[in-house]
Amino acid sequence: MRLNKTLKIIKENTQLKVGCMMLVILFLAALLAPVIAPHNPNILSDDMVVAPNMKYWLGTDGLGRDILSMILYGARTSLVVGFTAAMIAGIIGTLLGGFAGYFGGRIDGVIGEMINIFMMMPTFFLILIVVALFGSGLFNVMVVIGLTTWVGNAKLMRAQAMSLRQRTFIKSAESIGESRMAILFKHIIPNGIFPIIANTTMGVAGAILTESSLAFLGLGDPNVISWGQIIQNGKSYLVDGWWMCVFAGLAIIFTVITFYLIGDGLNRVLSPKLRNLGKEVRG
Amino acid sequence: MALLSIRDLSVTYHSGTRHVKALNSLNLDINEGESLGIVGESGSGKTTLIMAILRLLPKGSVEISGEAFLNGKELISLKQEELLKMRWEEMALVFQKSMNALSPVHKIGVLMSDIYRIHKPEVSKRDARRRIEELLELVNLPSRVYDLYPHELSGGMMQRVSIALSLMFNPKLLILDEATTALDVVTQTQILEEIVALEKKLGITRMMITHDMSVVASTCKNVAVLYAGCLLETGLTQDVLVEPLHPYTQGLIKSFPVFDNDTHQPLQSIGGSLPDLSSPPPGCIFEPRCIKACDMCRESMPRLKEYGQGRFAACHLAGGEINV
Amino acid sequence: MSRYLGRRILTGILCIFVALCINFVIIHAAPGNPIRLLVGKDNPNPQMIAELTEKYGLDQPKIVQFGKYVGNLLKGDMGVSIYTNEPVSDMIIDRLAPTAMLALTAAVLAAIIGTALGIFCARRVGTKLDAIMGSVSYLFDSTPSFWLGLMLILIFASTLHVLPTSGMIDMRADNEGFAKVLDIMKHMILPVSALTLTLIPYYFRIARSSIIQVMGEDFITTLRATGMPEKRIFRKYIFRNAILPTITVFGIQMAYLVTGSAIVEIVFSWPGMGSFVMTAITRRDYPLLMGIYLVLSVSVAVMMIVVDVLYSALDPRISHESK
Amino acid sequence: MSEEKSKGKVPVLEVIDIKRHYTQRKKHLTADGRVLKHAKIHSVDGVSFTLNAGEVLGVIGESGCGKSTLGRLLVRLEAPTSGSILIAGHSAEDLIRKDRLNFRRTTQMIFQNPFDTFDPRFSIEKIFIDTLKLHKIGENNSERRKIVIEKLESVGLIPAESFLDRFPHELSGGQLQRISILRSMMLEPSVVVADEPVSMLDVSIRADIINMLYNTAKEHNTSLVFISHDISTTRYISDRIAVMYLGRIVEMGAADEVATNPQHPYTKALISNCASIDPRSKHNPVKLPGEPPTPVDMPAGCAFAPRCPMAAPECCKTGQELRDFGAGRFIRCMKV
Amino acid sequence: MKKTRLIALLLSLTMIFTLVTGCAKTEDPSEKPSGGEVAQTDGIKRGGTMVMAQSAEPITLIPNGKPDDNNIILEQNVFNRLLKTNNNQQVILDLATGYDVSEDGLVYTFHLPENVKFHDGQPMTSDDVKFTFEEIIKQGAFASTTLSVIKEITCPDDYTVAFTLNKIDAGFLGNLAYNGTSILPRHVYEGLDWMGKDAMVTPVGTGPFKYSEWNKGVNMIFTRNDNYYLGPDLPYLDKVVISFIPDSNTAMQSFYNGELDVLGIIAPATEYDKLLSSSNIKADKVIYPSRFYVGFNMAEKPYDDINFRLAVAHAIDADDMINKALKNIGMKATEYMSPVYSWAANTDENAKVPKYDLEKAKEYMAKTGLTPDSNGVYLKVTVDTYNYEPFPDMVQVLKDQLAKIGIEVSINMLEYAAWDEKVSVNRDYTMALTGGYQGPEASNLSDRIVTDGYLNFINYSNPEVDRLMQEGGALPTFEQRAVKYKEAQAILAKDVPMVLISEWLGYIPYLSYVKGHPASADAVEKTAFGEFTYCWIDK
Repeated sequence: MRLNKTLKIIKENTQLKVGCMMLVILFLAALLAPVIAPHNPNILSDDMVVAPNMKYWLGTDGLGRDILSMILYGARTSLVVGFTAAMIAGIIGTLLGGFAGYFGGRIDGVIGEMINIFMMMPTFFLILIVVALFGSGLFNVMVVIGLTTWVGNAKLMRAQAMSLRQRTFIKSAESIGESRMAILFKHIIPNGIFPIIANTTMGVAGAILTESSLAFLGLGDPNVISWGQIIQNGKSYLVDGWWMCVFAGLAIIFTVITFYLIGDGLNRVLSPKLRNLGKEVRG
Repeated sequence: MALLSIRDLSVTYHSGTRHVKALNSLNLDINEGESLGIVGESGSGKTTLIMAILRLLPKGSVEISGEAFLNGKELISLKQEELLKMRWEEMALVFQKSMNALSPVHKIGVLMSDIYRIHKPEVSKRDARRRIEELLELVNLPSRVYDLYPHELSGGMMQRVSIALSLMFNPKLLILDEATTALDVVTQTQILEEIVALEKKLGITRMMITHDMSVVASTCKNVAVLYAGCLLETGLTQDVLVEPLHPYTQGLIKSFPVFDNDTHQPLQSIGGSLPDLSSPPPGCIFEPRCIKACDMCRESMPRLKEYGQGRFAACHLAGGEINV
Repeated sequence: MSRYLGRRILTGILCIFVALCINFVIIHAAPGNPIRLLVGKDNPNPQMIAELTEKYGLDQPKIVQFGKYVGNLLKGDMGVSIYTNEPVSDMIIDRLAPTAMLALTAAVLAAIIGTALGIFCARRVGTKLDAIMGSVSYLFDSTPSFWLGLMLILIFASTLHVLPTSGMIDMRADNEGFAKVLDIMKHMILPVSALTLTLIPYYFRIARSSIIQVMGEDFITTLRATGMPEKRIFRKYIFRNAILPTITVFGIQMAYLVTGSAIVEIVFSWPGMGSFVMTAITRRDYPLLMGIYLVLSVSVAVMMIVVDVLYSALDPRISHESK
Repeated sequence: MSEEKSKGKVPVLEVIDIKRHYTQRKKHLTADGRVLKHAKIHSVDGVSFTLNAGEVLGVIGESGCGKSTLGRLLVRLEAPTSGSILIAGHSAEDLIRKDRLNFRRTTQMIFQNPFDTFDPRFSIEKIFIDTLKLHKIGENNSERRKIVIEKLESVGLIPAESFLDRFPHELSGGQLQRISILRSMMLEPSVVVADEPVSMLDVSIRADIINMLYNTAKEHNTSLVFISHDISTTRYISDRIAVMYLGRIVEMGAADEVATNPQHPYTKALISNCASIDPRSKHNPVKLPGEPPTPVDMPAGCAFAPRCPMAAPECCKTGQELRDFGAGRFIRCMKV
Repeated sequence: MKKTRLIALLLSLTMIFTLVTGCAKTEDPSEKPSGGEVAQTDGIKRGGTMVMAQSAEPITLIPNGKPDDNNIILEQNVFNRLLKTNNNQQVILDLATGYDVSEDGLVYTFHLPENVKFHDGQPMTSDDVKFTFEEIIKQGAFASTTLSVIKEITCPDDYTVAFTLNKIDAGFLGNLAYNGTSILPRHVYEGLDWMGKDAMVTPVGTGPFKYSEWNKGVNMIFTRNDNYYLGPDLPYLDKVVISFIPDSNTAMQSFYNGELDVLGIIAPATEYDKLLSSSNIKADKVIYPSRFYVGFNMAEKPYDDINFRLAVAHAIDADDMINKALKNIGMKATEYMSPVYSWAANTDENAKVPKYDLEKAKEYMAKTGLTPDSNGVYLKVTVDTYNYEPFPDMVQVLKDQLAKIGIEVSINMLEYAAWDEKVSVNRDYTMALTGGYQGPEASNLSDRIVTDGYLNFINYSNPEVDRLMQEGGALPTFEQRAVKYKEAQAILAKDVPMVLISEWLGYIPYLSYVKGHPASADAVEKTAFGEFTYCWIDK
């Protein structure tokens, strides 16, 4: 019943529909990479810098690795980085924002200032410096992106919690005897989470972009295959091996669009304002 | 002669596969200089009616049929330029949410004089200001309101601004859409009295939309009862509210606590709730909630029938007889 | 207003201080020793290393170093670079100017073009054109600016040979005056395009959605009901109300100007902050890094306050007046 | 006030001079998310009354008079700035500290907006079961379910099972308000505060809710505080009525007494403006000059003096006491 | 002996700026070429601007102050030294018109020309020379370590200067010809803090070009010194511009676009094919005494096991590495001594670097006592390397190659400073892929292999090697030294403390209309690296 409803919602929203279809493609590419990849992306063949042909559909890179296979495997890295970083940011943001918005008072003051401080940090440079200085392993990258990008979520959740705490059902829950903690986790967060879900989805895209930017600056994890690194390597072959940069870049765009579409679609579906638009007209 | 006559006005909202008939073949007349109160609960199509007459419904997803004559001109098919001219000069509106009725980033006076100069472009800014201050005075507002922003006024004051705005060109028809609902009893009574006084002074015909029957009772000559997009009963206020013919009107009156009565006469509700307008009942629209409903009510929608001078009701059972 | 402003500035300073502390910890906790780098690994004269370490005060406890740094900062001294001995403030100003030139141009262009397109589409909601523009905006929004930069180089510089690929001026030509300006503008085309194209969707969507939102407001219905022509409603009322979010976004964009354009600067070897930061990081030039981060934090703080003040000036609903 | 006490009967609810002052916060959020401070507001400014078991007290007043704040103070959704509330002779402060759940069970609130009273994500069944579980009513869920079905059917929500699976947004306002009352009553509270329980509902269904509220309160011998701006309805349901103006009670007494024989000039104005649906009834509403007040800048003397048609110069100078006129009638006016 | 001012942080770029000095190829400075000669031949065109790229900006404008890779062009063109190293790495005369060495080898007397003027018009005299070297030692400038053998400097007359040494130092002339020894005018540089606050003082030298302007982050411009002492025709160019382009790919694009005349930076390996095949580009090849190698942390197991090291050594296919990662711009390392110092290299078969032999590698691996898991993996190692070209590619190839003998490589790519701290300072690593300058003298090999060598992060310790290397450094002639060094190399071949992969080869690309480039055949003998005295634009 709920599944049907979800499917229906997805069907009715073009962005969601297209986004979900693209996401399925992405997931399939990532999951089935070992099956569908025509070559092992870690094997360095002797066919270096080969233009796209029948054997290497998207050509090879400077070390003779198959670009198509690398892109397929790279989807794994992108998805892992994107989801983990966005989840970290989402959880921190939700908790901090929820506490600040619902409890208010001094807690809000402290968290509010934390948000201010983090807003003043040049986030990308901060990520850049931490990754440059403390190592560019995937774990580092994910955690650092997550730890520096929660601010947006916290602000959203805080606003949500502040408006939710005015809502009758929260007061009702209080008057019925629920504890404040229980209300926060049972009512405030689940009801206020939608914009954060949408934002976190966008955050996945943001994290993927950040990771690729880092990789592009030579701060990628050399033990995994990532699209940013393909571009970073391929940039040396920009003119004579255009396929490396071009295809890996297209893969990034594809992925980022996917999450933007889903995020935007979710925003539309989940935003009460837009959702109620139809009702209001009837007045 | 009727200033406004509405003939078979229907409005249908389309959204996806749903088609909501918000107004169903409405017929109404308002005579010049009279006042009509339209009573209806939420979802009865009150606002749709105004929006349809003023041609303010969004294009595309809404289908309007029927006619509405204002002063002899048919509004629904009127050309855009003529419509623009007619708006506000011949018919003006006081909105429900007066707090949001004006641009929040413009000073009240500036906005009002801008509106004034749409229809009177030849008027200088100075003269426009004088006129606006006059209008503000008319509704008992100090002239300094001219230089204030909407958010700086209280609800009552904003409502007065809205009224002043609507009276700008002495419109023939003044429509009030729940104009006083959000106000306190005392303020509401005061503003209503002022409106009634002004309309006498300026010769304005008033159409008033509300869910509060006491407002209609105290200020309107005629009343029309709207339910789920259908007109169920209309007539002189003193007739309809004292001796309602339609079971719905009767139910409404019974659910209203009577103050003057000393005894605790138990209140009664109308059971059930509004039908889904995308799939209305086959018979009478009120049938599912009607305590008197009989088989016939389930089969056909009764038509509006006259019961004396200007008195109409749409019920098979009204007047103790079966009307086919 | 002034009381509010005072409070904002005070908390701003507090935030900057905390940000400074965090930066200090991160920068100083990182592996790598600037003096070793300065001296070079082939010249590990221990005496020289010790002398230089002492000279730059790096032998003192971190907390003392931080105290001294803050103390100097209060005197308006951001210190000197460990590498070049130049005052950090001068070095940053030298690099900030080209960055500002590039990023401001891009931001202004993007704001104008994006807003114009947003308005254009908002008035055609639901049409094919609107849908197409929407899709294109997604496309550019999803395009990494560095990749776009590479593609522009690939197309316009390496293949078509119509535009210069890098730098700010033509080194060979001895341009002066207007010719120099023209030359710089020519060099700006590609990097500005890369930045602008990726920024446009931002403004496009803000403008589009806020206009759609304002068009749905009650007061627009009022204005329509008064018989005001659509054009006038749009020009005088919708635009005026809907432009506010764009201004905020523009202000915030300004605050993140430097970070936003860093990577494009690197792609195009623009002599701005981007490569400067990278060099400062690889050199572990502590005072310089601290300085850069300080300037960035301060500019964000200042822009936030400016946006606030501007917003309250433009939107009468918001006033920070304490009666 | 101590009348009942002297009779040896402890009132269920005793409110002693409670005050609630706010520092007004503009609802504007700055770019960095802070809330800006404003002036001090005397939302509830010294309210005292008692309420016996099974009694219904109506509180009327215009918006902004502090009646809703009073309601929230009574069920302790907010803490009073000063003053105390005694529940069956025990300080609410102590009760809530000792056993919060038990206190919550004793005092319940019915809210204005039934559409928003329940978490939209929970089914009606979950809403009920969670409440029962929280208060340890019923052994297991099937038993609880049984209790709920029984209760639902008793108020005419039939068939009860069909309601259990539904979500709040699938029900009408009237149904939701009934469920809300039912849920509160299930906890067998000794005090129920109903804050404008029918103002969001359509006129045609209000009566049912009013009747249900009245009946269940009487049935459980629960004391009811009925807050409303609608004098007719309040009079209909209440045993006693308290009229509030700017955070204070200006008149209090038996419902019919206050309604038919108002003494305070404000009550008079309010009642004379009271709407009637009988077009034949002639009434001459008392006009009050000036704008409805806000409790920001409280005048030194009688708060109503600036608008009072019978105000004398001394009214503006000295504050007024709520004077006891016997038979439970209290009036705050020197002119009476 | 650590004369180079290299800052390894920009290792790849470093190589090109640093040239080998000392006694590698010759002990006798060749005859000073006369400036006029070339100028008179076939239609040299005067004037014009030459643009070259550089990846970073100088950190000092005093050539003798702090070590700085990025002021080489400044140093070579704005200043002169007494002697200089030509682009064939031979020591030739620069300012000095000639010199005499005393019988005991302790006194060096240099003769100076009389017509040399500093850019501010003041004449240069022996006093300035004396000042320069005394100040270098006094200030502890970077050449001070190598010049510490100087006991006394005297000026018999204005155009003669004599250095008295503490002890015989065969490398003295080479050191004088190396970076950091530019002759500075006393009247400008006296009393300045070279290493600190005055590092950015406007340069005043005697060189062919004058320092003109520096647009921070953009470029540095040098203009012709019309009063150059080699006279009126030299230099040919009017202007030399260094354009700062941090990104090598961008620089390449600019170069291909014709925005640069001389690339000026190390071209990315990926570009060599294109550079070499292009008709309007010239690219001269240079071998540097620098080599890529894999180092083991021999203080840890199993890296202390010779079998393990031999397994790795035999598993690394240098040809494959050079082909893939270095794009064929490499030269397989065969001896433990850099081929630049061929006189010291032991070419004996049993002193050579192990050859690629997968079967042997597997045999050795089996002998290590490690046991493979079900996937045939003996052990997992982390290889620390740098995050700039060509190391990322090399380490990928290394990973690929070692996988074949059951070593699973996890790559840890670090920024130079972090690598330095982790590997060189803390020696907290297992295996490292690195490169590094091993000049400018054969003896510099000891830095990496003797027990207390400061670059011996591999923790190699063999008393025999220590002794041989020390003895080799103290002997006067090459023949004597070579014996010791060769003996040491034979021991290294047994111990395999490092696996040498390739020599570092460089190409210096410039557009073919640039004539007289230091790397070109017609100027290589008489100009120093990055010196543009004889450059001209044929277009």
